[in-house]
Amino acid sequence: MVWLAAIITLALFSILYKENTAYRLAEHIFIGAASGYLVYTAWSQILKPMWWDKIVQGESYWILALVASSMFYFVFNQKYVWISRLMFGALMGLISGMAFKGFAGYNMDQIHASFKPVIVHGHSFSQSLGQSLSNLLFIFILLTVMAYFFFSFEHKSRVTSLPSRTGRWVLMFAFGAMFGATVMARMSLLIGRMNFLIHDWLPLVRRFFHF
Amino acid sequence: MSHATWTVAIFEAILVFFILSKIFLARRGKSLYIRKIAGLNAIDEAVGRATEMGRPVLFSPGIYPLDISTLQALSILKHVTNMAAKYRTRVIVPTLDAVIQTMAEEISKEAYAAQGVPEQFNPDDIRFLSNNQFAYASGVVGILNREKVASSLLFGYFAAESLILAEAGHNVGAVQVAGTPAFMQIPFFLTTCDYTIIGDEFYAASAYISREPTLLGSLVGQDYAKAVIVLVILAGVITATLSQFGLLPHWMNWLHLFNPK
Amino acid sequence: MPILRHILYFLRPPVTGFLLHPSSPWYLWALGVVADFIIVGGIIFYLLKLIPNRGRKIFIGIVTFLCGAVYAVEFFIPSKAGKDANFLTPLTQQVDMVTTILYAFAVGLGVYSLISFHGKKIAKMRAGWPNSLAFFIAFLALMIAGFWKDAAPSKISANLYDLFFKVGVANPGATMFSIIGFYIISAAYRAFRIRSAEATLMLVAAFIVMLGQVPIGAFLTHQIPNHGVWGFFRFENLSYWILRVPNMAAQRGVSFGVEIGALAMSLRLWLSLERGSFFEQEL
Amino acid sequence: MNLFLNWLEKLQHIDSRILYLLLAVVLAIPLVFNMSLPIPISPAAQGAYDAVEHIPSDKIAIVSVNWSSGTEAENQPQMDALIRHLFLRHKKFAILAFDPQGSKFGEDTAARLSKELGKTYGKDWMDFGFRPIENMVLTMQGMARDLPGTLVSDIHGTPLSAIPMMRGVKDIHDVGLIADITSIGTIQAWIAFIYGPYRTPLVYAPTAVMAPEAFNMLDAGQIKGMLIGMKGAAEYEKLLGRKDFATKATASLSTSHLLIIVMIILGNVGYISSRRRRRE
Repeated sequence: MVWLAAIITLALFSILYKENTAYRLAEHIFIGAASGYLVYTAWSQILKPMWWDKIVQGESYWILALVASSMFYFVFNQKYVWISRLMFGALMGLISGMAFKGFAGYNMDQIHASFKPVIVHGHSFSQSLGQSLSNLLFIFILLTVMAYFFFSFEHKSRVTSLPSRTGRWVLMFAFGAMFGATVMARMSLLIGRMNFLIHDWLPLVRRFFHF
Repeated sequence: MSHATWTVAIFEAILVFFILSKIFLARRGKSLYIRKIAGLNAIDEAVGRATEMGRPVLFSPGIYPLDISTLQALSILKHVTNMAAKYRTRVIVPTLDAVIQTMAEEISKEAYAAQGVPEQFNPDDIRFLSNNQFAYASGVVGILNREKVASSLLFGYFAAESLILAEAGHNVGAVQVAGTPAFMQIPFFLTTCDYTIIGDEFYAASAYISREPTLLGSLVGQDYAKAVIVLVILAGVITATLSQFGLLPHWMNWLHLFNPK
Repeated sequence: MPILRHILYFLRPPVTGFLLHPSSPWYLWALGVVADFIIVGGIIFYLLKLIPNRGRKIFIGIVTFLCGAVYAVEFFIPSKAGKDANFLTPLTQQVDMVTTILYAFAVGLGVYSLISFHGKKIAKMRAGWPNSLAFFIAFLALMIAGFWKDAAPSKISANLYDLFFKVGVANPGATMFSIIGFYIISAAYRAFRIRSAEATLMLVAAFIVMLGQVPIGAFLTHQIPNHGVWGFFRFENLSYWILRVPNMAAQRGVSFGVEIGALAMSLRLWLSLERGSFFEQEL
Repeated sequence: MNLFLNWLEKLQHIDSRILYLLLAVVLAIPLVFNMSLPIPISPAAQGAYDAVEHIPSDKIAIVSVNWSSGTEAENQPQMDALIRHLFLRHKKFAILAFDPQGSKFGEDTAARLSKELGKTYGKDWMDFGFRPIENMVLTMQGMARDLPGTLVSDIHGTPLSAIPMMRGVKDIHDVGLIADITSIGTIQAWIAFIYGPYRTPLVYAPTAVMAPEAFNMLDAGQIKGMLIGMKGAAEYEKLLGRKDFATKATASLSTSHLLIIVMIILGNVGYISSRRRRRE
């Protein structure tokens, strides 16, 4: 198993040098296995417990779900293709209906958390000052970034466009920070893989070739 | 929060009012101004380049199943395939979700038919790869290399695989334009792609490209909605600061209305 | 929604609803499901055909609106006292379940796409057909191992499934994920140049945060006392502050815009106002 | 001089394959040669260590394992270090997972270390196995009021009354510490439903990406300490006076970050020299 896993790992890593036969093979195995897994879990985790078992237990109106799903497959028929659009329409409706809840659930907290006092009454002078400056900066950045995303206000002079230009600069700074913060997590994963190759696989290789 | 409070209901009603009223105003023919979005002009450039080189365009609609960001990606796809069909250029769309794949197929088929070349549409170009994020990424990397893609357009919600797709695209020398609402992934697109559409610009894309009055109106309405949020936050900051020093009577402190707990 | 359930129970399909018993063998149930599918599907198909060409678009619009209304109305109606639910909540839960099932059935569309793509390649022996063969082998291996494990649970079948899953799915997944480690260095090397003010800002932020994350950065500034004003300038504190204040503020500013954009798009879809985005062809 | 400038200019177009190779080498060296670099102890890791030291002898600890193979590189060394510490200080603990894969990892790790340090199952440690995440909040609230009544049996199906170390354990007041080793947002639930009402000390071991937002909880005292990804595990190993995987891996982390920084600087040196040349 370690051998197989190591070979697939190395084959996938080989893309870093150049696209090649080994990579292609590993890629197709990966996609194949993932699709097989998809079919298996679609049945065993969703359709079996949520659909089949219910029909067998007497809620046979769940047949309707199968009928509805079959409507997707009308895409293959030019004459009745509109029946598949009916399904797409229904799904779009469901998704858009959730938007009100989704919007409130996410943004009310965010708005509430933005009500930061810009003059803070803290334990000590330096702490108050630090916190006040931090909050002031926070609000400043929040507003300039939002200014950058106003699309319909014409900026005629350099003065009126100043907030949105500042917003873009601040954004770039934030993106840089985001980039820097992600490096460690990604490197940790790579180290995990390297460790697998060095400590799990290499000893097997050594034993195999007797050195 | 499982149900709307009064604050939420009123707040959302105000936002919806602005968006809808601007849509209807625009439909009646009011002309509207939209600022330039550089990355979106680059889409045409990318398709043009692929045509010149006689190579295909790759369009990835992101890794989410059907949701608002993916639907927006599909509406950008519509524009891209329309253009590509005009120039008889192939658009390869690898997808992560079967429903998205089917919708993308329909959109492409229609675009080629609308340009009078239905026979140019090849169903094999709209591919379902896998619902596994990284199997999908490995497949896209394969396509980028094997099909000698000239331009790669990445629009939609992406997660960690964003950098795999964009670096692989860069390594094959494709012109890349990317746009995602996922804040975490924007830095990776910024560092690897030729043009990156940031945050909100992603949702402005279809209005900007199509110049459809409904969408332009909606975009202006969105600006008003954002202005409402700005005003609420400013008022909140002032209230919070004043009440910190007890300068406001208790009943005037309305901040808790926005606290859903 | 007990009323809905009663109506549905009353209208249950003929074969599975009346003829079969829970103790009937599974193949009879499978046949019954197929028979009922043909009967019920046929009726619904006939009814849909009755809709005139011009009415189709309107009909789709109505269905879209009603589907969206289930969630929207459920959200805005206050919940019953002492509970976290109103009279529509059970319905939304049912709808959630139906959507999950629809998606699971739609998997077939994707699998069809994959099989036809790779099947054609093998049949015509096109370039790269051995890869397509590998696809089929891996596909069948995992699928069969999975079903076998459920049908005949034993140590062998469980281990076989475990092996296929680890080698074919988990292991390459972890590998592709870790490839990002390599790509992150080439991306950083290329992009972080002091070409413009914007690029320089990105560079500076990335630099500080990267140093703040690893022990070596903390080691560089560990001479600075960790309290008072100066402590702020230790790499780990500075990097934490950058992530918490400027970065979070920018992120929030972006997210408000994105969320409003999504809300507006949802509105347009729900009310069928969206133009020029999806399907235009006459039905 | 010109030759030198030419050479400098080339620094801005280093082939990425060379970068990949350099990175692989730089990552591998500490792993192969057991190298370690200085690791300053952060207050967050020290807090976690102290919290374990101060578990009262009549109370048990709960190690909550909520991660899967995707974050093995970060969470496994954290769990190793924490469980080793518990064993070394003779603190009794139980493993509780809300992730089926995590349950397996937790069981394997504890069994391995228990064998290494000569501990006995049931007396020094035990394993509740896996509880579905959908019921996480109910499980937490239930075990706070009635632990044996909620968790009922261990991973092998043995009732808790038959496990010696669980005899005196009735509710959350017999739990002296909860360590959440996680790659998902489980800590919020622990804080809301356990720390909030009962003030049971919490130790948090998240992945590196999750750490920044947790500093607020640390400031507020909701968590006593935190191990930030692999780096946190390395600090803990140092506190335990050991040099295990995380110490080496953190050296790899440091070297790889240094490599990135050096490459960025070199790229800029090349860029500046070519720009200066063009100006001349």
